[in-house]
Amino acid sequence: MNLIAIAILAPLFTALLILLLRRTPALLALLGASVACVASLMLLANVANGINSELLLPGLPDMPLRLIATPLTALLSTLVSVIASMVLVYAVGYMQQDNEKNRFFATMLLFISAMQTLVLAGDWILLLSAWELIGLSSYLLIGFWYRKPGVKVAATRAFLVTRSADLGLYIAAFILIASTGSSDIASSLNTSGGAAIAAGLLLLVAAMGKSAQTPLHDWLQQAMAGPTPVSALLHSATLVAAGAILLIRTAPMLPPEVLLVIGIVGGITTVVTGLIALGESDLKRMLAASTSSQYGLMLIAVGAGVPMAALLHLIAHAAIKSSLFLGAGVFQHSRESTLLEQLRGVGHDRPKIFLGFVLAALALAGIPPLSGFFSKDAIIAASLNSANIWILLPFALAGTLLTGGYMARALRILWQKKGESQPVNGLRWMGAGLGVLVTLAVILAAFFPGIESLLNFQLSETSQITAEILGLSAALTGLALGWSIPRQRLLGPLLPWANRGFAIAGGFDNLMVRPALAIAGGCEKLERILYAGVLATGHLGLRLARAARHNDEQRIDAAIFSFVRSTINLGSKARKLQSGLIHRELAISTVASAMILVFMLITLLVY
Amino acid sequence: MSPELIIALISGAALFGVGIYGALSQTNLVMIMMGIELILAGAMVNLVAFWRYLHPDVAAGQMFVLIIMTVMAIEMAVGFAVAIARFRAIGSVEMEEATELKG
Amino acid sequence: MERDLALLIPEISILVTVVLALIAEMLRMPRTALIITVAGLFLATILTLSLLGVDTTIFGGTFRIDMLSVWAKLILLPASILSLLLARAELAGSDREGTVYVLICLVSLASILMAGVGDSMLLVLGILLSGLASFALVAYPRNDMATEAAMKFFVFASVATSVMIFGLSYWFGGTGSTLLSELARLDTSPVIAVIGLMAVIIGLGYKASLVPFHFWAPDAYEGAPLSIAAYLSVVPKIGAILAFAQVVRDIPMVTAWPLIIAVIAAITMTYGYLAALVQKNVVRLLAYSSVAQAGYFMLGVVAVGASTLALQSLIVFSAAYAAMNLGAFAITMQVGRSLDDFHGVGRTKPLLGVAMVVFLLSLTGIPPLAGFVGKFLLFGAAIDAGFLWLTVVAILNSVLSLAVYLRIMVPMYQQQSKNEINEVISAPLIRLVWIIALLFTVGIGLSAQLLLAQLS
Amino acid sequence: MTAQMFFIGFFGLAGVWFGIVVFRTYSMVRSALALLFSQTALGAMFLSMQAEFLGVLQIMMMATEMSIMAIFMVMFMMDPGGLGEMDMTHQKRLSLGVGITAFVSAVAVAVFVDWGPLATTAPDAVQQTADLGLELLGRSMLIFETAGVTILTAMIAATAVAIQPVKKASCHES
Amino acid sequence: MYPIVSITVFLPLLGALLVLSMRKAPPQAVHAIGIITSGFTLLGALIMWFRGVNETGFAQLEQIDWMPSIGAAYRVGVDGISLPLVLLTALLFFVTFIYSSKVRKQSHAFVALMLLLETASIGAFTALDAILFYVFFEVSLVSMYFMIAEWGHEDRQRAALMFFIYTFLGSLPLLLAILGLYLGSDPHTFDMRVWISNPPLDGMAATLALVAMLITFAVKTPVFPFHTWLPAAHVQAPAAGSVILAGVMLKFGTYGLIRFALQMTPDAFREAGLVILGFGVVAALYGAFAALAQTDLKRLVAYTSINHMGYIIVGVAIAALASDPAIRAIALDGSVLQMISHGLVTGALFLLVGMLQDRAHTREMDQFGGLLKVVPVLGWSFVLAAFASLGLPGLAHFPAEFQIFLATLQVEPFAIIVIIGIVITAGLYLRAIAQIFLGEVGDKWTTTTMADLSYRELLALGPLLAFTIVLGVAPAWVLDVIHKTTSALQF
Repeated sequence: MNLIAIAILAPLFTALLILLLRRTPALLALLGASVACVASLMLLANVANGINSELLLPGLPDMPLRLIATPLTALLSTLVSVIASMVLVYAVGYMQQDNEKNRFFATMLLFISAMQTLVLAGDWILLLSAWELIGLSSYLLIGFWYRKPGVKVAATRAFLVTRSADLGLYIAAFILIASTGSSDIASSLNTSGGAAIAAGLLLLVAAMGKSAQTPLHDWLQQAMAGPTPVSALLHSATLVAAGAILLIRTAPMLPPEVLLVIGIVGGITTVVTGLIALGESDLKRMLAASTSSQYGLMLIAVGAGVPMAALLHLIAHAAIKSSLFLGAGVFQHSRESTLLEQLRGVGHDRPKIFLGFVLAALALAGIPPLSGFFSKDAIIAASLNSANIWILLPFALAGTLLTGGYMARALRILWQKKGESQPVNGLRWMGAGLGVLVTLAVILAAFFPGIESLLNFQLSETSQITAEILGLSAALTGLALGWSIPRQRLLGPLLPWANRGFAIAGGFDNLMVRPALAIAGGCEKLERILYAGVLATGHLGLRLARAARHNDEQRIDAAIFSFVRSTINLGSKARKLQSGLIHRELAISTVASAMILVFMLITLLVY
Repeated sequence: MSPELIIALISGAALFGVGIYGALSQTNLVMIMMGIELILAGAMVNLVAFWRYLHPDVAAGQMFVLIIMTVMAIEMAVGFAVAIARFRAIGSVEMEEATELKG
Repeated sequence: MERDLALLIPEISILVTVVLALIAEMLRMPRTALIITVAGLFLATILTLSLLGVDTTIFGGTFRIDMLSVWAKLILLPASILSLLLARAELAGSDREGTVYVLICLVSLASILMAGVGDSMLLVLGILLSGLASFALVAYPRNDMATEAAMKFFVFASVATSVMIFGLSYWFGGTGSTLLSELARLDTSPVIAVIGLMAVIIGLGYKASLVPFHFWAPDAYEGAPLSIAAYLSVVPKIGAILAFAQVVRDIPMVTAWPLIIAVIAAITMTYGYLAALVQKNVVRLLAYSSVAQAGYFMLGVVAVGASTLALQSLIVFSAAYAAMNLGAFAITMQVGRSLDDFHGVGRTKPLLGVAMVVFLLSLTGIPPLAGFVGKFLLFGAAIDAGFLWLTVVAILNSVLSLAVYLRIMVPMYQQQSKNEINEVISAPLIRLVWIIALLFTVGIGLSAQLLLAQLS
Repeated sequence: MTAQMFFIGFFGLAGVWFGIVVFRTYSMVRSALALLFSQTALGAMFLSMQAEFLGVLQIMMMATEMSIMAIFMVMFMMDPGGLGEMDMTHQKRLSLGVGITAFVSAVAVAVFVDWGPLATTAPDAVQQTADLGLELLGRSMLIFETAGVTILTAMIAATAVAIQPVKKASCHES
Repeated sequence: MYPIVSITVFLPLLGALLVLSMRKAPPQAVHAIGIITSGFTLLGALIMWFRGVNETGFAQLEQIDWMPSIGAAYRVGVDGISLPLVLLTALLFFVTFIYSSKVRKQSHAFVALMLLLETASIGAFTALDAILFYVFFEVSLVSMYFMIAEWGHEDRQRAALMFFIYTFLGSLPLLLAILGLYLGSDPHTFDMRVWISNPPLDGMAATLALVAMLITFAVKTPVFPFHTWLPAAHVQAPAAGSVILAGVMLKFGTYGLIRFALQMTPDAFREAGLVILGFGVVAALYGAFAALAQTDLKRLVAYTSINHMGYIIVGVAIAALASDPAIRAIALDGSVLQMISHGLVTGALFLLVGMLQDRAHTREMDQFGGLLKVVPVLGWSFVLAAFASLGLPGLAHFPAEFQIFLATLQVEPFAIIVIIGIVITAGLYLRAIAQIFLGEVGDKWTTTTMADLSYRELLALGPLLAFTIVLGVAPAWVLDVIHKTTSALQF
């Protein structure tokens, strides 16, 4: 039995099992997730020993579906499954009170298996499918509490934005398939020229959608409407990661122009969303914004031509961000809110959790020896070495700075002042999940060399030191600023704008929804006109029908009447001819036959 | 090209014209029938002339005339019958009064 | 001579039937008269079967025994039988009922004579004969409307006939013969040919109720008993149309007769349906529809000589038309003359409703019913003969016709039934008739081959 | 200008003239008589065209026919004498136009069509009748028979129409 | 080798006659007959499926002389294009019968009519003789007219009339085209195989015939601007009628487009390819946007049908324009598969709308709210169907549309804009879901108790949804059949 299949199917089947049995969902979910986890770990082991495996499935004619286990994919799949299982462990506690656990865990598992498919996909069709499926499952998860106000909007928004961006992936896939004649990703990586540029840009669009890059970033914050574990999963290893993963996987084929664009997009995002995070007054929304910002950093790395740096940061960030969210989740339970105002001093009530939170926060900010430091540092180094250093480096540093800023601010608010919290049940499960993830967040850096060797890739040592210095100083300044100075002063005039999420041109609404609706309205109008025009007759009939609804016969006559409105007059004219006065009719006949005769004689002459 | 044929045909044509006029202009069934008689008479004249001056050896011409005479008689008879029925029904055979059926 | 008479067996047997029926009528035995006529016509039909495949002329070309005339017998005689039954159902018990049967037989005789006409004199007599009997049939109730109808019919008919005779006289002048087969000579003097053709168009046009010679038809149908209207709309009409085919066959092409007939056909179809569109009275509606159908027939006439399909199509459509038109009229007899009578009939009498729908759809030309096959062949023939435009006109008219027939169809399936079906007239015979008609309408549609195999 | 031509012309003219008279009098009886004369004139015309048999037949038949008609008038028509001088015509102008057009076109045909060579001599009366008889009983037998049937039909039809309906009435309409 | 095709075609007819013959039978019995008959028909279709198709031309031919003297015969058979459609038709009718087994109003007539309709539909897909095809085509028209006129909703009479007149008008040009092809073929024949193997017409004649056929099929499909009958008909039609109308009868249009227009006048079609493509694109986008503007759920679904059928038109046009047979095959595969998936998905959607209407007696979306809580099964089924309809991978529409778009991009890159449609549909379906099923339960529904799906409804719905998933996850089993034919087509 193929490990790839297990990694994907285990969660899926357990999901179905849950739906069928409708009991002990948590247990089953953990089981499925752990099986998947084991499977992907074994995959990793295999590829580490240089055994790449591939799985071919019948797909479209001449375009089989393929799943591949290469170092990269295996690594990512491991990441996904590990994080996911931890989040699930946490969720067991978190969802204890909820009475729709079945649905929750089933969807979570669906989500996981979709993500596994995405990372393991070896051809465009499968990738695309998985890509859309995680969209679906995130839609279902964000909309989990579908009866709460605002939830449906958030879910719809999340799906729509990503779907619209997905068009990029669709078309890119078409272009690549068309240019290489095969749907295999590996073989399409050596496309070049115009096709590569077009495809690259389109891929970027898709990635922007999923990874919530400016200007498509605002859905992510709204996505906080879902349960916390969902957010944790979304932001760390799955939905949002997909964008970055896509770019990392296709990096080899991306021409420099595209790389530059990617870098700039990433840069802008990291700054903009960083500012948003700084201005946020809601913990989870802040974390969400920070996610966008971090992925912005990864895009910078990709843009700098060092996708591996991005990968490292992705891994690190996965662990860090999930632990942050999980912590936030606990706080939320203990204060029944995620508003920073409400959460003041919650750290005192939950010291252990808070410790974990702090560690994760520092890791994110990039404080040695935590994992974040090394990954960030790799990114900065990459931007230093890149050709477009003067574009990328400032962005990278600004991003780091901001990260420090908002994390520090959050920590301060969470620690200051005492307040009273209520007991949280299921804390043990939550603590377990959180603990593991925090540990990961802390020690993950130790694995980086292993990963590098696995992917036989060497981060350039050049300007290592400069990078470290720059990064560290940026982070520290950020922390200092964030801790000491309140956001009003920091942001100044930017604040209200930041709170509005820098909705560029009103963001998604103005860019897509309104135009679409406008066109739709137009079509509807046209529809009316068509009814009036193409079936003016029909409508007349309808009106006449209404006039005479009491009498079916008249009504039908009216419909008919309308159908032949124009001809009917002729009809009555013809009727008038039928005067009933035989002599007149005779006369008509005679005259007509005279005309016929003349006509015939004429044709005769013509003949 | 001797004129006899032409003369005969012309008189036939004249009868035809008169007959048509009568059939169209008369309001009374019987008068219309007279017009019809005249049309038929015109046909007979034509036929006789054709027979005499073009195909004297074709007896079919005379035959046709014979047939037409029959037709005349028959038309008369049936015409009168209809007239009687009509007369019984409404007491007149005026065309102008036959306007119940129309449209 | 013996051979000729032998080939005339069907006609002769009809004649005998007439005489016998007449005697029965004089003895005041209408039922016997009915039985005799039905039996006689049936016998005649059977006898006709022996003529299948014969293609000859008798009495020196006076009368043609060919595919057209033989099939005319095979179609018209059964149609007449059905009409007899209808007449029985409607007129049973009225005085001198037997005469009706006799006259019907005579009209049928005249019609089949027309369908095989080979001589202008015979043409004249055929038209006259069918006309005479028809007047009597129309006038039969002898009430106000009936006599008016008869009178108009008479005037129109006799004027048309006389004018035709006058025109035909020129053909004699031109060819020195009354035989149609001699017309070929006229290609040197087309004017005469044209005049004669005009005469024929008038004479047969009135019989087939082509526009502009159709005026009598609606009035006559409305004034006459329904069964008679049904009969007149089928048998003499088909006879006249087939006579048309027989005549134009021999007319030299110099006269470009197909064109003029095509024009008339187009006008007829359109006018007929337009006028039908505004009728409130089902009988008049059907009358106009039969006018329009005559236009469709003309598609086949136009193609005579030009397309192999022409005769086939004419015959198939004749059969189809006979079946569906009789059926429609029969149901009208049972339901009533006004559109309102049809309200909700489809609900109260499902089978009857289905039958009516089938007839109307068949008249519209919707497959797989008889009307479709017929029209389809007609269209094919017309296109084959190079009259695409005519076919297009015809098809557009089918749309119009749909509107016309829907005016009957739709109310049939509406909620409230305005008034119950009038059971005054004895239903069983009528039902029998429309069931037979239904069988034929569907049967011809599905197994047209049985016909076509004979025809090709 | 042969005598024959003269007679033809004369009788033709007479026939046409009386034909016109038919529609110019207000009295039906007079019209009937006028028609009678016209038909007789035609008979004479036939005779002058050496169609003896037809001529005689024409005269005889028409005489009887017209007298029947006259009697019929007297029986049924209101004001057969036309004393009321009431006009019994309509759409006169149109009818006139049509009639004249018909006449003119027919004349045009008569004149402009090339009828080919004329036969000078006709077979004598006996010959004619013989031919006619042969024609009747030979080729045209069917036609002849049909004519007979037609007459029979006419009788049936006429009686059927003209007879007084028995007042147990037909069930149709009512 | 018994004639399974003919049996499958005429089995329903027999059932109809049986129903009509037993007028006294109670409704339950009648419906039982309907279900059983259609069940056996489905079985027949399955047997046909397993007998499969040939590499080239048509398989499972059955022929009886009908009108040999004019070259018309009873010819039936299937190829990779028609076989899946037959299966779809049989399946849809089966579930429709199950669903509408509650109909009590004149159940005899209803069942008989449905069975007649089934014969007509299967017949139209299997007919290999032009006249036969036309016959079935028209019969389906008539029976659908009565279906709507008798069992429809408020304004049914008019809608039925609209439908009938419109499509009847539309079908007449086809008659002309058939006549043209017939007279063009030598010797004269109505055998569609002959017409396909060597197209009888060329030049102007072919173009005229093509135009005629295009009119017919454009009305039937329907393509903007000939589509206006569709919403009216759908809104008024009973649920069963809508399912058949959308699931089966719309396919006549696209099937005819391939079978007649594309295969019988290929050159003319290729010349007109761009125009047709344009129509397709417009139809697809227009349908999507028009649907977005609807508030009536049923209208919404109806308009999305226009959108999906538009994709099919695009696919066929692309197939005609493509020079590379491989791409042509892809496009046609996509188009045919799209027909199938549209049948399944839209069928399911209309059933769901019907069920919803049975419960709520309204179709206005803003009247609902939070129903997911009230009727979870119905709700989740709708969500599934909706996501299938918006082309989510793993569900029926994805592989089809994927192939169509893929081919489109390679042949006429500009036409790829139709892909916007999938976003629009996504938007409108999500909005529909949000309005109807998410959010707080509308107080109107908290008071009135709304029952969740009954077994009958589940039985009707289950197969469709199951196939929707199967087709999405593993399209191969259908595509192989289709591909066998499409890859062999050369014109």
